[in-house]
Amino acid sequence: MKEGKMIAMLLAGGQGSRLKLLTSDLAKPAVPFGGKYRIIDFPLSNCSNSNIFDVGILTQYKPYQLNSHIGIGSSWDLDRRSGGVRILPPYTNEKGGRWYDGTANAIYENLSFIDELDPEFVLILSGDHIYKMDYSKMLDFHKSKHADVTISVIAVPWDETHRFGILKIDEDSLITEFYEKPKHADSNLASMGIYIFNWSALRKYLVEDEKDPNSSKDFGKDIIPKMNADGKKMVAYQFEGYWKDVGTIKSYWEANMDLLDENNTLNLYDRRWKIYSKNRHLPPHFIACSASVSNSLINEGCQIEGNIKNCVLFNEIHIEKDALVTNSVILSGARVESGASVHNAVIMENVVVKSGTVIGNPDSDHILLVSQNETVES
Amino acid sequence: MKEGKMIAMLLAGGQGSRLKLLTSDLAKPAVPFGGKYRIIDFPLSNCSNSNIFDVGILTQYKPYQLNSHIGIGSSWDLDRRSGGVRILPPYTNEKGGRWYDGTANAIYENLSFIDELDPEFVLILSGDHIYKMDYSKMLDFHKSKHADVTISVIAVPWDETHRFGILKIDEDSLITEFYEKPKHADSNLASMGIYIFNWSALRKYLVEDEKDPNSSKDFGKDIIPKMNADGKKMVAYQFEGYWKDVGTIKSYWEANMDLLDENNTLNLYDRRWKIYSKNRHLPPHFIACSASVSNSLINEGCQIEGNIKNCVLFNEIHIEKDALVTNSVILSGARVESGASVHNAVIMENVVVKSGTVIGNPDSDHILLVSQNETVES
Amino acid sequence: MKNCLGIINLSESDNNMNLLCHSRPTAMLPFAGRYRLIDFTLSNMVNSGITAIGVYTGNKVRSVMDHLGSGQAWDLDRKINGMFIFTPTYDYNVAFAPKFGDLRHFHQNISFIRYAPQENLLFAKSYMLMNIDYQKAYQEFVDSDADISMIYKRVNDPENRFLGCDKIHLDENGNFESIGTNLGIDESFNLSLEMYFMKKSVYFDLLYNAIEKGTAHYLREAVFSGLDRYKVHTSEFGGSVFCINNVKNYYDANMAILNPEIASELFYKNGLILTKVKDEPSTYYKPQCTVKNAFVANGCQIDGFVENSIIFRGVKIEKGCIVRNSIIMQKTQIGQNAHLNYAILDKRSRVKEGVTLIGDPSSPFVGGKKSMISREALT
Amino acid sequence: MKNCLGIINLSESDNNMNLLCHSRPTAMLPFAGRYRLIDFTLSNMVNSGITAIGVYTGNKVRSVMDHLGSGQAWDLDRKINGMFIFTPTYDYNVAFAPKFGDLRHFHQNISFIRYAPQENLLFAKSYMLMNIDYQKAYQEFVDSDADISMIYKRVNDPENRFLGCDKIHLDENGNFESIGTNLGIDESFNLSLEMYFMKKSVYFDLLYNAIEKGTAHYLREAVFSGLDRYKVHTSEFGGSVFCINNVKNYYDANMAILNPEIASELFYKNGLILTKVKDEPSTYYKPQCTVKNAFVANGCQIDGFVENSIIFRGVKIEKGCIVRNSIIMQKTQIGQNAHLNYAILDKRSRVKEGVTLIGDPSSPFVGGKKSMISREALT
Repeated sequence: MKEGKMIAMLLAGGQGSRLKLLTSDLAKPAVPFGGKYRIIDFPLSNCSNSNIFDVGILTQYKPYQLNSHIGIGSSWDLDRRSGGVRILPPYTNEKGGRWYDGTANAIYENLSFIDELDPEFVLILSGDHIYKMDYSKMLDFHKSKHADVTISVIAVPWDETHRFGILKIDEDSLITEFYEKPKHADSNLASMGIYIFNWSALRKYLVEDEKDPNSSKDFGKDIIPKMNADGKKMVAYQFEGYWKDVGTIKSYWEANMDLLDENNTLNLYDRRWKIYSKNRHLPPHFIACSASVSNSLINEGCQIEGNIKNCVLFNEIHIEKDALVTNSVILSGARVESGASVHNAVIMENVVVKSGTVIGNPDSDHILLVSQNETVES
Repeated sequence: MKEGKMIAMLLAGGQGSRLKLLTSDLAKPAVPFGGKYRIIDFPLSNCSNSNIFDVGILTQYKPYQLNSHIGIGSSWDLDRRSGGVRILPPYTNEKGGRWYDGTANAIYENLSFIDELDPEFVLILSGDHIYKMDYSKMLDFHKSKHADVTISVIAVPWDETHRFGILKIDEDSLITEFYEKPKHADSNLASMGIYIFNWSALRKYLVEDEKDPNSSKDFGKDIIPKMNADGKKMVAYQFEGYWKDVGTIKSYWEANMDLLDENNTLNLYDRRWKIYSKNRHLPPHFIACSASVSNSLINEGCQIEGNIKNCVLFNEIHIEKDALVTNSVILSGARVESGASVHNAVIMENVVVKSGTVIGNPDSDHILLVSQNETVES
Repeated sequence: MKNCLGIINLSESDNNMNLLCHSRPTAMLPFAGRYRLIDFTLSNMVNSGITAIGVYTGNKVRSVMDHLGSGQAWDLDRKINGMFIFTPTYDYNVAFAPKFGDLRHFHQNISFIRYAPQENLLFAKSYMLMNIDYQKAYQEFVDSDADISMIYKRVNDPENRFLGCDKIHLDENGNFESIGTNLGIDESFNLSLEMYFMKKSVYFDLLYNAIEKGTAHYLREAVFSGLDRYKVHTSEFGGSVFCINNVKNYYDANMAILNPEIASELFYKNGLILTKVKDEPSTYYKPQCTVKNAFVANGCQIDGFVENSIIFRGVKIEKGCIVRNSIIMQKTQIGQNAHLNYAILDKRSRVKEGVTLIGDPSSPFVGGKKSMISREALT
Repeated sequence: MKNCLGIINLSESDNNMNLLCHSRPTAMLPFAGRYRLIDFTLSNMVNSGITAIGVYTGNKVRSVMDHLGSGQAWDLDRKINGMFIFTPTYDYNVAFAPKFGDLRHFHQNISFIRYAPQENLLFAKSYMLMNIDYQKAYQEFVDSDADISMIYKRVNDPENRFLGCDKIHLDENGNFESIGTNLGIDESFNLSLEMYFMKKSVYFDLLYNAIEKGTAHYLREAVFSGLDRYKVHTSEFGGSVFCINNVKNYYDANMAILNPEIASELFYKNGLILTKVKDEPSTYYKPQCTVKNAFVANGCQIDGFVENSIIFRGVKIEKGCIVRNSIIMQKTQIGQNAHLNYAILDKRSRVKEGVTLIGDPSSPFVGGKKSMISREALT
């Protein structure tokens, strides 16, 4: 065992079906976000910034775009001589092929990968959330508590506790109780789905759980409760800062709009904690004489001749003269033609909003998701 | 379509079961060869030396060692900003998971990968053979013949034609007939399993073949005969040089021994056509005063105190004083203790041949495969 | 073009670049919000299919190495072919620097070209800026079996932007006649783009002749003096060309990209221009900003008034600023209520609150790298 | 050791290295069949967990850049941290080169160290060769809260291998007392390995004092002159150390690795030594060769008699040759029936048929890089 070494295993197999059209061709971690990122850029950049250089990415559902986004990991400085980022899809052996069946099973199927890296600690991450977090501080906490498991938690508004897995802790941060989506909670600390395990302990439970025919092979439902029942030391690490699950179209749109608040706590401009992404080598964007731009994020290769307000624009977007776009997220390659207007919408890649079209209502709080063929209301 | 562009698809899913213990933990392309290589190093280095920089590697059977050998492809100069080497395992979509089912199906399942690269030509390779070949010359030939398919062939001894797929050609290199392992052949040109297709043509046949419930989804058995039946232009490219299928323990041993012939046509020392492999950063080897070394290949990190003759030694092998090894292939990390002797054998990784043991008979033409737990005779 | 080796020599004259070339060669001048001039030279070659490129750094090694690194941005960090960087050798640098031109440098690295597997050479300069596909000119060179081929552009130059550049004369059949220097006499002429295709054997012949006979110190001279002995071909280039050999031309070329047609040609026509990656987030336009006719790179935060300007990566323009007709380079910060017109501010400058800097279109105000400009300092 | 920045300065003296350092600094000397001295310095740091390393190249830039490249071999080609290479700046190189020591070079790149996130520094020289795990000494430095910590080795040196090196005196409690130069008076003493841990604040204090007061031109001088002001700690290293500061020591250090125990310590003890990859096949021993007591790298083809020698990558030794007690560097070819004893042949040399080259163990024959040695040339 390499003392003090921590590796990360990132569960990126999720379909994210509540994101509808956004995930019809790709896994949820590959969904574009914030003008130039994909969701998975956040945990990957966190790893790199936290000095974690061994990252296994478990893929299963439509991994093609994710694979081509990650490439050899160079964007996140994870193209390493040894270790680095490794994509871990399901595989076959003499007994035939085995798809991943539950989060814990996905890790179990890659025991040999982890054993070869021989870490003391394993960090389990998911590719579904937007946040910046220094995992090395969580590890310091884990070590200082001499815990077997540390679960990262965040305080959520009391009226939303029913949407989360809620943990109750004592004054020493020891976890005393779990509630999965409770109707009435007496704690507002929600699990962020980020775990640090001592690998030797986790390994044992994974092997045992695999043999249990009644197990759903899930960390939250099976592994954690079993370890708790055995009296393993489980502590909660309280995270403070921006954290958002972009599980629905509405929350996806909101998380993008959050970036337009000058005082947003995600702060993408912090040079000490950059979020890295694949680079496209596009030229700067051009704001024409006829344009008006206000409270918006604009990425490379855009050409803005019309009016935009409160928008997040990805790359190579063309907003023609006299077009109006407000409170919207526009994905790469889209075009809004002269005279068209778009409000409270998410416009997907390469969509052309024809001249004269009106999409959305500025006074409604419904968010529209617009693809080339259909419009979905959230 | 990018005019003139050729990409390679390398079929590396084979189990290679006739290699017995050598493939109990890894796919055949990952089998070690020639003192420092794995079989797949040959087609990969050929690609790189032939200026083919987009290589998809189709894996399925126990891909772990293969993946970790290939890494990000930097050893073969295939870690590219775009393109480069990509490992293509099976994946799931909305309809569930689909394992590769036949060589043609494996390519079919990766249509979107190829379409994105948008080549004019696709080179189909397998990871099972030892040879050095300039694929760009084969492409020149393919273009000059205005062919739809070019199959690389090699003249084999007449008494071995029954082991191969045999092609008959006319004076223009047009393929006139196919025989799969014929009892009596009137041609000795064997298919090397290397094809160049015009991608637009191949794509059509792959899509059609996929719908055919009677097809075994194999290039040799289904795609090629169907294209032939449709009158597509198929030509044979005659390769001259070293080419060996290492399908059995005996042929594996022979191919290694071939390297000890000073005039062997594979010539690993040719600086214009280097064979690349993953580098281990080991120090040079040490030949002690007590050693005698003759007609042998020795790799880094070995310590030779005993006597070796006609051997291929991989890395970090220790031959103790007064040990004798002849006509053998010794894989990495093995140790032959003082007083032991080994003849006509393949010794697997980390095997310790205990003091006083005698393995093999110098006068027999049987080859022994020795693992830590058992010895198999070929 | 796998049989063609690209050669870029960065020992270009930078006498007319004011503070901008104090610590960098011309090739490393920042351009168009996120590039350096050499990005165009390298990307043109890479996009045309050249896979091996030698770069002779000249003496300002640091700036060159910082930008080029291992060639990763151009996918030239390769084991086979890729980018070969030639810093000055020790002897040359200390003992002979002032005495010899670039031929000495080429000669000291002669084995690189000799042992390269490519049979043809393409020499290019970075101060001639364009987006060019070399494949057509290369094919012409190969088909014509010429010894040397020069690429030129037919220009109309009433404003004398190309003064002092090389000028190619063709005979009535369009064949090469001679090459000379443009003194601005003719309004229209054939501008040499200083890009030469050359057979390797011809290169060695030129080099040995020039050094042994002492007839030339620069490759350009050697080529000119050898033209009578060789079969010379010419190819015309039809696109836009900017010659960045003084501050005025540098300023004008930047401003030219505010024309979307020119921008589209320079940045997209024959392939994207590749440069070092900086991982900047998108640019944030604050609620009260006003931006018109501007070319803006990523990572900026803009709160003022910006017009007819080029804004590089990571620039901050605070509330109440007026920035017009200016070029603001990477990570520069413009404090509140500052007023800039016809200014070029180099990387990491800081303009403090309320400062006014006004230049003239023919002679813009130039602020050096990392300069700190405050009202206290100016008075 | 993520809070420690490694600093390697390659401006070492190479006056006693004969032809071997004509075009390379001492740090780039080939060693032990496949390495350069700097590989040990870099690998020690990387294997100890240091992730950011600054390398000051000195003037022989080319050789350094060729070997280090982007730092890939040491996994230091990173976006965050990694290897930072400082070539001389233009001004320094041309105008001030002879007048100032390494402090000027450090000062010109002061912002690198200032803005690095690490709080401690480790300075190391490459001519002190060993395989060391820095973690223990670093922990001692941190725990002791010292300003500077020096690593030393207790040596017994009857043969005066360490003449002129720094010598550390400790008081009876083992605390640092003073540092001086070894004139060979004592047979046993504490050899300074010229490795210093230093707090960043102490480094700046030393640097500014030395330059402003003009008290020192070299870091070593500055450290010595500041020792009375600082809390100095020392850590002992117990392993083997070779000081490569002249041809004899270079030769002896190479020969020492024929001792398997020393080889095992140098190449494996605290992690593998990383170097640039060459993709050579295994070495082929022909049927008639005889090889005894030799350390042989990959890619060689050996047909003669080789004894007590170090053979680098890609060497060819033809039939009938006798090679004893020699160091044969990369891609050198020894023709038929040549006879070598106590010889060092630099890279890519060619010894033609029948040549005899005999040196002495105290003064081996040294053949320069790419030299061609034939009987015709010798007579």
